[in-house]
Amino acid sequence: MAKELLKMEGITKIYGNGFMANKNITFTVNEGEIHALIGENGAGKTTLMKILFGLESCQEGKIYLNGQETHIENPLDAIAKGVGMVHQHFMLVPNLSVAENVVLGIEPGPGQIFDKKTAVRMTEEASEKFQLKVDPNALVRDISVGLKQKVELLKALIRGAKVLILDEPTAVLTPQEVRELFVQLKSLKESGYGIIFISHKLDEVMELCDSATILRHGRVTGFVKKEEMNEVVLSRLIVGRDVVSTMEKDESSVGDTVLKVRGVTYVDDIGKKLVDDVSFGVRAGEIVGIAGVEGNGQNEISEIITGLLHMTKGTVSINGTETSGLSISQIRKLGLAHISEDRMTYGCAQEMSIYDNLSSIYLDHPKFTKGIFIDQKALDQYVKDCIKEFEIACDSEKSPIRMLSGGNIQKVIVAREFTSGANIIIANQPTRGIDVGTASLIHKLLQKYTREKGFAVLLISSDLNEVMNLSDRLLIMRDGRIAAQFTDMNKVNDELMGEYMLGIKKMTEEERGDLH
Amino acid sequence: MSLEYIETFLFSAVRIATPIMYVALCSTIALQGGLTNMAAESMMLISAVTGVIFSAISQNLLIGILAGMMSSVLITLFLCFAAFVMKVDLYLMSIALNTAMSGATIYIMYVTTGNKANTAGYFASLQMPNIQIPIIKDIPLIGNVLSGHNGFTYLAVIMIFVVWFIIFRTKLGLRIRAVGQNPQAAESVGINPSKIYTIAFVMASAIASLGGMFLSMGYQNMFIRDMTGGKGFIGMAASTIAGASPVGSALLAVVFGVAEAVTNYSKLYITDAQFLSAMPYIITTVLLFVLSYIRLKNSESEMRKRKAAALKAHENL
Amino acid sequence: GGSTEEAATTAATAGGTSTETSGETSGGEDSLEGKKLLFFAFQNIGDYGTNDLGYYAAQEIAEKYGIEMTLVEGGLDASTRTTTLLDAIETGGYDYVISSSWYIQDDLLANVDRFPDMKFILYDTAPTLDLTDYPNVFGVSFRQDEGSFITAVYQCLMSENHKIGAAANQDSPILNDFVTGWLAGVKYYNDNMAADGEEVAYNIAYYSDQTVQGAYETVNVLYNNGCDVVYNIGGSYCVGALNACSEHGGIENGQYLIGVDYDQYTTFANADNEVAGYENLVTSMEKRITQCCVLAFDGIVSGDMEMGNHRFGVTDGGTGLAYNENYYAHTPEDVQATITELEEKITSGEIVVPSYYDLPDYDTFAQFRDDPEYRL
Amino acid sequence: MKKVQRVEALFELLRVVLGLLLAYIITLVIIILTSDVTPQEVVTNFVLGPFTTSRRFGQLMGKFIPYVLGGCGMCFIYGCGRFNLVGEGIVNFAPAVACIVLFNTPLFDHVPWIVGVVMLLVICCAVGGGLSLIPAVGREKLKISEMVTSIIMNYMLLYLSLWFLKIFFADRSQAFLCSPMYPENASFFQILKGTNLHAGIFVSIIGWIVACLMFDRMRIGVKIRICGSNGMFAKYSGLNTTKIVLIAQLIGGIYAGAAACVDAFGMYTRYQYSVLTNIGMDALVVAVIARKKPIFIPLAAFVLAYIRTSAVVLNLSTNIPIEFVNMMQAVLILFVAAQHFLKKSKEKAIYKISMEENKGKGATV
Ligand SMILES: Nc1ncnc2c1ncn2[C@@H]1O[C@H](COP(=O)(O)OP(=O)(O)OP(=O)(O)O)[C@@H](O)[C@H]1O
Ligand SMILES: Nc1ncnc2c1ncn2[C@@H]1O[C@H](COP(=O)(O)OP(=O)(O)OP(=O)(O)O)[C@@H](O)[C@H]1O
Ligand SMILES: [Mg+2]
Ligand SMILES: [Mg+2]
Repeated sequence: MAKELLKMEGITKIYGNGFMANKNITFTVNEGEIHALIGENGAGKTTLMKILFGLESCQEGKIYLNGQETHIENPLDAIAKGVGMVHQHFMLVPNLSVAENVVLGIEPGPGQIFDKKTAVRMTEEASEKFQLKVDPNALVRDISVGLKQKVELLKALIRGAKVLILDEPTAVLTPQEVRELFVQLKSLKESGYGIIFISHKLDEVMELCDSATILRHGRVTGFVKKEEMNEVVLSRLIVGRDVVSTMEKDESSVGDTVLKVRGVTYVDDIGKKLVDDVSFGVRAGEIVGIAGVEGNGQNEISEIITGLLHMTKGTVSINGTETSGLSISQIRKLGLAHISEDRMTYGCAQEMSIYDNLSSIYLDHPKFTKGIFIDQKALDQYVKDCIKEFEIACDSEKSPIRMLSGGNIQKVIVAREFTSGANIIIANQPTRGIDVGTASLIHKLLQKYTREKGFAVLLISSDLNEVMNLSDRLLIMRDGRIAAQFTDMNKVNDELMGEYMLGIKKMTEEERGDLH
Repeated sequence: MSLEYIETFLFSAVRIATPIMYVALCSTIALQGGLTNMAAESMMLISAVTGVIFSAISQNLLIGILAGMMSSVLITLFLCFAAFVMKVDLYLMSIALNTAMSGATIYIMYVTTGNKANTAGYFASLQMPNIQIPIIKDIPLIGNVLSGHNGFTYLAVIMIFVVWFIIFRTKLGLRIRAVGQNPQAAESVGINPSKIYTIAFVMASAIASLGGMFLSMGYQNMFIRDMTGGKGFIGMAASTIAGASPVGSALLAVVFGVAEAVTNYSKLYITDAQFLSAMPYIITTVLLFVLSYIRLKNSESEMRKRKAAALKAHENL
Repeated sequence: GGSTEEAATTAATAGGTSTETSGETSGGEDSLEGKKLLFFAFQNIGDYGTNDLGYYAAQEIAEKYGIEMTLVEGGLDASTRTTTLLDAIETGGYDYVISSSWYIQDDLLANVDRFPDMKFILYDTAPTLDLTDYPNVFGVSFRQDEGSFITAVYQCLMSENHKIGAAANQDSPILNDFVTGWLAGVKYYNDNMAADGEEVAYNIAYYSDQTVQGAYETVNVLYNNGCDVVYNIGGSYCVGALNACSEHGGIENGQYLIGVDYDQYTTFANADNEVAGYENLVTSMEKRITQCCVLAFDGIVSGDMEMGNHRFGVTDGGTGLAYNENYYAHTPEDVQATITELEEKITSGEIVVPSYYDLPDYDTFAQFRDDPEYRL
Repeated sequence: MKKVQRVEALFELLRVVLGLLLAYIITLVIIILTSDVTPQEVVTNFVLGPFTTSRRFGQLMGKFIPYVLGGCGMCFIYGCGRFNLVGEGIVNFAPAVACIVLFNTPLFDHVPWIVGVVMLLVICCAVGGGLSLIPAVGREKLKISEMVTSIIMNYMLLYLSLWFLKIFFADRSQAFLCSPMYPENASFFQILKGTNLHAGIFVSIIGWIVACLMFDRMRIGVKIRICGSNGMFAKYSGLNTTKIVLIAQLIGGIYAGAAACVDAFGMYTRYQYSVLTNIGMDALVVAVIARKKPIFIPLAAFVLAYIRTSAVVLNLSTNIPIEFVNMMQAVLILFVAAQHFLKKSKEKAIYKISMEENKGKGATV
């Protein structure tokens, strides 16, 4: 029996707003083991790891390292006790060099003097030892994502971590980079490291991990050993239902192409091409899904269409009008609504009331304004209707929206966007991190508005079930391009999509067919 | 215009630049840590009055300076406690502190001397002496401009190097820069951003205190109510314009010194005193706008170039 | 607030003794027992300037007549200044009030009729102020132009470089009255006293801010520009001017400074703590606020002086140079004689010094100031 | 959830009240310890002082009047997350411009009071709005810290207004630098004779009502609040954030101009500012105490005016410098604006509630 490196026992965490993110969680990691922590978005994985790494404190529970109970006060403490973490979002300082980033916090040199040369040497040595090739003198802002990931790993390893936490490390990597990472992780495992691997990708988990703990709604729903792992078991534990539940679909009566994206290219501030000559269209009365590993240009596409981001090249037209040079509100007036993927940043203003959040896009709308004043009566009625129709559970429309649960916040957003008078909806991750009930409500609404009112919906999601079940047509994005199109959803399955998403396969233009 | 005239003009520019230079350096450290130090005024005020009182009581210049520095550090710790522990908005707290210190210094003066205007008749403060620099003092023009200044002026020049060294050559400096650019990243490797902010602010306050004591113990030998008169803000503007570079900030401080010297010398020809008083501030505002405009345009064109190059590289693939 | 009580208690014991200046009023003194005097400093005392001078007067009066004196300071917040004064008057039950006229004059005059039994001494009023409608107000204004006229001639006589300077605290009416007299003095010297080719050039500079530093920078510029005798018209900020003078070598190096308002040399020489560089003050143009206020009080008490706005000048000793030991030590005898002569000419009316308040408008003054050839 | 909301509101209130109390107590203790004034004197003068005579109360109101307007303005500026402090300079500068018009043009000749006063207000507000746009535009277009610009501008405006005073409208017959007396149709008359309670209070009341309406009922107010609460969300909702933030600062400037107008033409008989008044900075403090909500501004303004008047009364009777109140202000801000003050207790209370709620849920599932 391998030595137990880490044990977390009975962890309960309640956030300042009263939300219970972890409830009585227990799990262990052994020496020489890669242990998966899986669960839906919002299940509480990151929260649990933040507790382990000393970034958050928990109300109840104990942590054992090497069999001994310890208290981890802060990250420094965690590092000293041999815990290293590679965060979901990179924790690097862009204007410092790789070497400086690697040694940050454990800088070499006599006294207070920082010895840059030694830092570079240390980085070189470590990169040799762990086979993570990096250029110590390059500035971090100039290197690729894969390299950044390596720098993150180096950072943890050079500090002598024995327990390594990797929070969704593959989300942003290319397949080659993922392969490379796996080789490195396996070799670390051989050397006796204990690794916690968080991922949404079951194939990765099954390939790499020796055991898995599954979380749902902040609670442990299962523990699986490598031998018992298979997709059905895991996904059932993750979502608490069978994955294969295709929704009833009506035959769609498809109209004209109302949203046209033509040759859109986007290069970001540091010169990286994130969207590469993408063209497609969405017709009235259809739902077009876009699937893909996060970070392959889907977000940029949605932000370009909605006007949050300015494309480098190409055109977008909405109901026949080109959007270049138009402001966001002008684009909205053309008939576009937008459910953003980042609910708390773009979707709402946390400190403001449900009322204000619902009215944010109507402040120039003739129906709700009287000169310089707001038409209180009209708006009151509208808010009441929304709360009723979209079943928003709240005490009062005047209470701040942050008091609501994620699902209800999303309902507010959906209500606002669906009733805005638009006929084109960009729904970016509309059900991420919200409960099943609300998710299925939103799904039903999407379908209802498409079928009955002839809306055109562009659905972007990393939830494969969602895109498969809802889409009339499915696009897959890979490296900023459209890698595949499926027009017959009955012929699509997880594996097939996975192959295109991961770049194992690619369709030719003929195979893709008409993108409209 | 005689040579002597130019010499005395430049000499006074250097003198006027001294406190601004201290503040600019103090703001530079804070800016490198990603924060704007609005509280330089209070740091200067409190050290100016404490330095005078302690040097007069102890009749020891060093004790006076150390006490002044300590007082400045103490109020900075209070500021840091409020901003980083109690989470009051840093700017709000800094503004409140400035008002508070303007009042507190008057109150201290009142409690110790009974006077609310200045300490002149009550405390015989020691003064930092003027220093002749051996070789330099004999060089024609340069000697008369650069030699014979107050000790605090030379200390300010040394401070430029010290600040540069701290920021770019020490572990602490690396951490300050890291926290300044990405506090989460620093936090993830066990660096406590609040602690780094506090250390940066404490260092900044020590430097600002020298500027304050230059006013009360170098330039004058007494404390006068509100004697900083907005110098803290001009220094802050200097370091903002210079993009938090220590040398750049110090040079800009000299530019402001020259601007004020021009103002002073214009008095002989222009009698519009009030308009002249407004001049340094007008110049600062204009500089702020013009230089920021140039910087913005530069960085925009740089970004456009980088983008174009990247596009080309892709097309060549 | 210890200073007030101190003054009050020491005054009680000293009451009967100080008879030498007010022998003729000896009868009235006893009746002042138990009376109350308010001194209102429009800003703060301790400024080595107008606030202090008034305060000294109040202290002297309190001591001389054995009356209780209370000090109230207006501070720098203009919005509370006049209400503080009126508040004090309404609640304190005073019999006499001494205050500078600056900033509070309008509000005070609007209210004095409500206190017919109270006597007010307002010092440093504008000479143009008409107090006929205010029977209980005594105005003390000065001929600072006359004093400055003498100062200018003195500077011209003392200057080796034939270049003199004046630094004025502010471009405001009273200070410009100083400047007017001073300019007239320089021009008088150039027209009537200077040998051909020996005319004296002059510089005038206003402080950029009313602080010690402002004085220092301004006076510094004057010395740098070659002025060797400088008149610093800003009593509170003399320390800054002294600093500049010392840095240019002081009297030993032929660089003289002239103070203002009171005999600054003697005051600094007698201070507990040495004020650096005071020995460079060759003399001061005294504007004897303290003495005139005491005089006014004496006059009011004895009934010798009528209420109304009084203007004190060279003739009655209200303004003029301070003839102290430093003056005698550094002033050549012939210069001393010339100055005495000049004083007599002013007293006799042979020389009429122009006042700023006589000028038709500011532009005339500006022209007089900026154009060395312009004569009034 | 309703319970959580109630707890939050309760703690919000507690923070302000406790903060005020603590600041008050700390200052009183400092005064008593460091000066030879007896606690009794302090209490009668400092605590009760402002209410002992009508003059003192009038003095309080004299401060209150501009505070209300300045505070309302700061709600808009600070409410959208900007630190534009040019209000301080506006207080000196805007009335100076108004005086130029008043004394150098025939516009005010023979016009009735109401017209004159409205003209003054219009001029001051226009000048205030225009000035506050300078740092605002610098920030939104050139990314210059609006705080740095505005503070530097304050000094500039102080001297420029003195310059204007000198060259355009100084009364040359006076002893010091000031304008001629304001004519009757260009000043706010005293409501309570012999006190500072002047007709400017009507302007304050109207200004306050307008601010409340604007903040809650007008489109622009909601837009400003959205921008202040979450700029990204505002952008996403199609709001022109740059324009809105500029407008917010414009409104702030206009209010500062109004505050300047009532102060200069209500408190004084002539234009006579020679230093910065601190009204601009105090307005920020008022807005902080009012939690950036115009509805609470009169309350907050009253509190600050009361504290400041108390200091004057104390100075009058004990000679303790007025400026010590500035120290008190810092302590006050520390507690009132501290996000962490009482946070622990609040979290504990919320934790308890949510544990109970979870228990309840567990039973029904
Ligand atoms: N600071 C916070 N305050 C309140 N709630 C929070 C906070 N941080 C996270 N949460 C909530 O806690 C829950 C768990 O979040 P966590 O980040 O642990 O999820 P996760 O499992 O890592 O999800 P993902 O797969 O999307 O990364 C979410 O509902 C989230 O909204
Ligand atoms: N980043 C965050 N910061 C602060 N609070 C957050 C954050 N993310 C989520 N929350 C809060 O956490 C709570 C729960 O969010 P979560 O999305 O997990 O809801 P939930 O428990 O799944 O509810 P529902 O059943 O409606 O989906 C809500 O109060 C939400 O406002
Ligand atoms: Mg996560
Ligand atoms: Mg959820």
